[in-house]
Amino acid sequence: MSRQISFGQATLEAMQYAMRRDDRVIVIGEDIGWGGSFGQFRGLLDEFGPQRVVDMPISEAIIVAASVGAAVTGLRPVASMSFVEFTMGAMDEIVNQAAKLRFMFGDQVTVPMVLRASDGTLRSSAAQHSESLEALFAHIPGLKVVAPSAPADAKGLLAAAIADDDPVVFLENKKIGSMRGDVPEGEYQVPLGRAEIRRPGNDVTVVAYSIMAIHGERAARQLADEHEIEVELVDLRTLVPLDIETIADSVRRTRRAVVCHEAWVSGGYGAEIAARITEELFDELEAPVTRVGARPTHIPFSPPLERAVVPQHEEIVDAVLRVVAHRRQAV
Amino acid sequence: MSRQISFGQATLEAMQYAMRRDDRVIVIGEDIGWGGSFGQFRGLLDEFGPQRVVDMPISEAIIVAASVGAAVTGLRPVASMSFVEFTMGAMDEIVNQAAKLRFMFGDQVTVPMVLRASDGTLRSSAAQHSESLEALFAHIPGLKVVAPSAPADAKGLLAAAIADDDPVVFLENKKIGSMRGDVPEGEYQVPLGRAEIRRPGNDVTVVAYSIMAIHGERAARQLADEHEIEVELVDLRTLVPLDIETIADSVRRTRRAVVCHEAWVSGGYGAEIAARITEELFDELEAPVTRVGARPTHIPFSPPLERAVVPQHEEIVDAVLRVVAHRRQAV
Amino acid sequence: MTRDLRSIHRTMVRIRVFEGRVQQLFLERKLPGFVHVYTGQEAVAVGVCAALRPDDYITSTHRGHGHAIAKGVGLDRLMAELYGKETGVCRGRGGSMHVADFGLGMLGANGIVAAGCGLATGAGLSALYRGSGQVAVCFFGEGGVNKGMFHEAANFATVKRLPVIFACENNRFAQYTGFERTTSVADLARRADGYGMPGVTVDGNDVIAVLQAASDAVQAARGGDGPTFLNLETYRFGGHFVGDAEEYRTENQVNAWLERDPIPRLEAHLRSDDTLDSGARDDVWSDAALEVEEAERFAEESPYPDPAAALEGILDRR
Amino acid sequence: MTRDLRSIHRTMVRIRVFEGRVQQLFLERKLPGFVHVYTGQEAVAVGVCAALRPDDYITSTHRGHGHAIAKGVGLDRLMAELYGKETGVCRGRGGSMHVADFGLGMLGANGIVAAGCGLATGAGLSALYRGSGQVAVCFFGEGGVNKGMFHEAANFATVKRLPVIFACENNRFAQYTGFERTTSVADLARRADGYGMPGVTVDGNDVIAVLQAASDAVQAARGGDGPTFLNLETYRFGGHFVGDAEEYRTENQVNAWLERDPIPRLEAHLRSDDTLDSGARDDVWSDAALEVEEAERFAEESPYPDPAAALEGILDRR
Ligand SMILES: Cc1ncc(C[n+]2csc(CCOP(=O)(O)OP(=O)(O)O)c2C)c(N)n1
Ligand SMILES: Cc1ncc(C[n+]2csc(CCOP(=O)(O)OP(=O)(O)O)c2C)c(N)n1
Ligand SMILES: [Mg+2]
Ligand SMILES: [Mg+2]
Repeated sequence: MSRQISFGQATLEAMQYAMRRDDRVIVIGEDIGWGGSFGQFRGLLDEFGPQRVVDMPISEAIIVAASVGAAVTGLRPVASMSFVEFTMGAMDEIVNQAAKLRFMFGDQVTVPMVLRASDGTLRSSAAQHSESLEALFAHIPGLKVVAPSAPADAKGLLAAAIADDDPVVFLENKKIGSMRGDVPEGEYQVPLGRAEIRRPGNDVTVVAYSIMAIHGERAARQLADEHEIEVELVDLRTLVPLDIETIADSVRRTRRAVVCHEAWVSGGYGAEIAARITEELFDELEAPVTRVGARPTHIPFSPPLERAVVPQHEEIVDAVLRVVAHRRQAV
Repeated sequence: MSRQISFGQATLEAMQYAMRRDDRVIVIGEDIGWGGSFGQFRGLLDEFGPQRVVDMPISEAIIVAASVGAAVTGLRPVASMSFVEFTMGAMDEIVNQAAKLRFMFGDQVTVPMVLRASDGTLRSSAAQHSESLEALFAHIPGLKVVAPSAPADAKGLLAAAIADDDPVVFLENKKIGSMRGDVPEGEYQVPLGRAEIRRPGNDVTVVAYSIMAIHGERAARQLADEHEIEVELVDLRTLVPLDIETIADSVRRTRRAVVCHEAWVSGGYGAEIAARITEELFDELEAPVTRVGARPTHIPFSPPLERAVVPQHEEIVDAVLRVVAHRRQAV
Repeated sequence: MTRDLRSIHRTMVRIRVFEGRVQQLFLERKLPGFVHVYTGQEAVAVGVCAALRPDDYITSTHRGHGHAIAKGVGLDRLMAELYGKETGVCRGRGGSMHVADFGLGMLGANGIVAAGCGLATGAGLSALYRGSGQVAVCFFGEGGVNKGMFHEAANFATVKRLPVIFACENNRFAQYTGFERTTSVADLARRADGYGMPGVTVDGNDVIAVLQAASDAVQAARGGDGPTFLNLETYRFGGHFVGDAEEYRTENQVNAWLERDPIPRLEAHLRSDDTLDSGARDDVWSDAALEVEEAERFAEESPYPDPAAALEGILDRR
Repeated sequence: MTRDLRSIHRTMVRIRVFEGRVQQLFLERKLPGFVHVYTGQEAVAVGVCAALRPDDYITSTHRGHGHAIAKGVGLDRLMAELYGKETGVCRGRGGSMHVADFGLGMLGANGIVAAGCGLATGAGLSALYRGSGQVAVCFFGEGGVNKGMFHEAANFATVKRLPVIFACENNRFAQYTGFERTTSVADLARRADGYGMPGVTVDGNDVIAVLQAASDAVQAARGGDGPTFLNLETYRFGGHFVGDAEEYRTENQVNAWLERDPIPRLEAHLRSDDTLDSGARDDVWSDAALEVEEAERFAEESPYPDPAAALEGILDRR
């Protein structure tokens, strides 16, 4: 059985199941007792009490450090960082502690914790509340990175992230937070590291995640309707570990790929995906892998500027048309 | 006139000239009064006094924040962060302040500051004192990133960085700090954003920076001697802005490229360079752009493990041999 | 002092009227983004800024309109910024949370809690080095005192005797969380003492008291005696942001604080010593209403930035 | 107590002899990396750990060998770690700066100043939640008190009354910089008071005083009274790291502290009340020398990790 609920509610269900099943799971963050902007923590304080739903001072560094300390001594903390920009104030704890301890202590301990943060633009939130920073986490060994687009995936992936023994950064795009979708009832996991083909197609592979997977569906519909181009849309869901098999299987058929994220193109995780595709399938590609992402400036407040900087489905359509038009030249 | 001096001394000369010429230049960091590990601050306290050579508490966040505050009110601070891992404790100030203020305040102010940090492995310094994090800076709009390999470049680029109106991250590999090279006397700048061809060749382009440019020279000699392969070695020197013209001009001739850094391959800046080359020159490439970098784990202490994780010239040689062996297949 | 107080009154009223209109405009969906208004806390920004020279610096927070107005930013360019228009103080790039005017020493509202403490400390370092005699004030909420940045700034400013003033607006709440639930000392002056920094608790709804305390702090800072921590007790009359359901506080508490509204208190004082009769008082309010109306018209009529200029000044960098 | 003191003495001597040998081995280039020894500060680690249960937690710093030994880590596996051998406590992955033994509650030496304050706070949160009665001690240098992490940890631990002990080893220097040049209060107990946390200044070279103060702090923490800050005044006899030229301090200062060497002080005490005659004393030293010799042999003879295992446990992750 499934019903339509929002992304935020879907993650709330994952939290409830995890906390009921396993009393090592605690949640820690600022103002979480009040339920969270997308209802993602609603009712947890009442059900589980202040020992397990720890309302924190405005102290991002200790939110992460305390989570690490709790994780290495038997708990499974879920740390809420609200806006992803605020994780920068805990980057030392994320990079130098959470991600490293398992390795530098020779595998004698794991750090089972989840770091939840919302990213992306939403109605002119401006430069300090709009950005997408997954590339900064994805580069660091020891961190897994998840960025779902569908409520059902969000529920299952959050469950898997909480059950995982390594630190997982769980990114929730603000535009998706209140979007609704079909979500199964009951407890389930969606395994980390597996992409999902949202729409089959033979002309071009669009690799996307988070909000761009949603823009990608719209772009795919438009390309089918107006240009008779059949997009195969791969929703990555997990960025690290990267499901290169699913991507490569698709591109091997379509011979063309467009990689999309809301983060800046330059130095973004799309560069990694593009480089991997090219390394694996160079001889089979008909066109260069093309990237869609934000232009290289901080997200402006003014609506027309925000729109000019942040990609939506139109940019995907344009990129697909360019890629499809390309015929590889003889050397 | 030039003479042989070390990388550290070369940067010291740049500091001396800048501070003598422009009293807005100050330097701020932990223990800098004592001269720095590579002599890069030696004598500055005596010459310029404690007002301009500000010894700091162990407080990386305020080192950067105070530099930003000083930069927007008329000074040109050079902030020393010693090991690049410690910049993680100031990432909020780097990403959310230094890099953003110019944009989010509508260009009414610039943030002329330099952030110096040493990175890379040196004799088993282990996971918290060995890593290379340039990818985290290179992704952020508004930051320029410099990583020279030659003492002469270090001197000229540091001068240019100090004179620049935007924040510049200046990365100094620990293995290079005490290496010597020919350095011109007197004051000069090497412009930001220009790569240098260290060695001309027609068979394959090796793009590298920092210590990997040095390993690249050795690899190039070995490839010439043992395999009659002529490498064109491009030393990037500046990562952002990226000198894609020089890279593309070279690869257009060689049709093959290997991109090298000491940082982890996955999600590293090499992915961006590889993606850019492929985007620009897809039809002209004979082989996929190949990346050399650290394997995906934190740098281990034990010498044989450290060697297994961190690339040196042998890894470049292997990559070049693979790339040169590749002949593009017809689609 | 009399002239000062009349000008202080005028500025407080202008903030009150401006913020009231901003709240309305936001609810009418005329303003993009989200908006945190300053209503109820006017005595803090205005009292502190009245103690400053024009070339002194301030840094501000997500709740920054009041600080900007108190430092002299015009309502028209401020309102235009909130609209995201090219004529705004930040040319529409910043919006409500990032209003700034460096020409007036207003170093910006900032969306990162306590970030301004660090920037002001740097501005103080710069002023001391340049021998300019300027001081730098950081306004920040009591929620900011638990952030590492506050700590590193407070220690460094104190050890180097920088001309910095830590103006903590203790309005009891950080978002929906009461101060005492997250902060290990009830008296923030005690926190200041941990740095060897003088900590002064002030009735932040009494603008004369604020002005007095700020003047002392400014004098100390300019005189080389280093920073002061001002624990300015106040209250925000509205929610955390416009639209907040305010479940975390009681009507009783709000009403008790409404009785301590800083503007009627100042007006009572000015009336009692005949500085401001009720006609003059009414003029101040109606002038402010007119000025806000004009600011709104200015903002409405101003153009949006040209999307083609989104990368202006940056394309050459990559 | 008598038995305690003899065991305390033995542990202090073992640290002293171990560190002396480590210093020697480093200078002979037998140890990779860089090494920070604990010589002179033994009373702190040993006195504090003597107040703990085996299942209590500690976190440590770049100068962590002494803490590890005091918490029960064997010299052989510790030495093997410093050699980078597979038999080391971290299988050679960590080295001197990252020795850890989670089975003994030793949550790791850490190369990031003050990081341990955060980890111990998390361990305290965990212990309190689990109702295990464990306490968590963070050892950190006085240089760490100016780091934002210390602040956020101190406030949070105090407001939640976590069973955490902030054991500040005030050895006067952070690298080459004297404490007073970077820290705005001379008395760190005052800094602690800024959090509402009891701050106790202790002669850190008097192991009996350390044990007493630590026992009080442990009792408070276990009893639900929250954290204590211990300001443990001590001195490092050597440089910051082995090889440091030590230009930043005078021979006089060093000599004055050498006179307060915690080991002879304890020995004088034990002799005075007949707990330890000079023969027994000599046995302790020669046993320690033997043990260190054996640890060295163990380390020398142990294999390096297999380079093929460099990615063990990670390959499946990407
Ligand atoms: C570093 C950081 N963490 C969290 C937030 C989210 N946030 C925005 S305002 C706020 C509360 C601030 O409270 P306070 O400092 O007391 O200021 P007030 O809103 O009361 O003026 C929080 C937590 C933020 N902006 N920055
Ligand atoms: C975050 C961070 N900044 C800087 C350093 C470099 N560093 C290593 S040890 C040290 C001094 C530490 O002094 P203290 O905390 O007093 O410990 P002690 O060496 O005296 O035991 C510094 C600055 C570091 N390791 N971590
Ligand atoms: Mg507040
Ligand atoms: Mg010390």
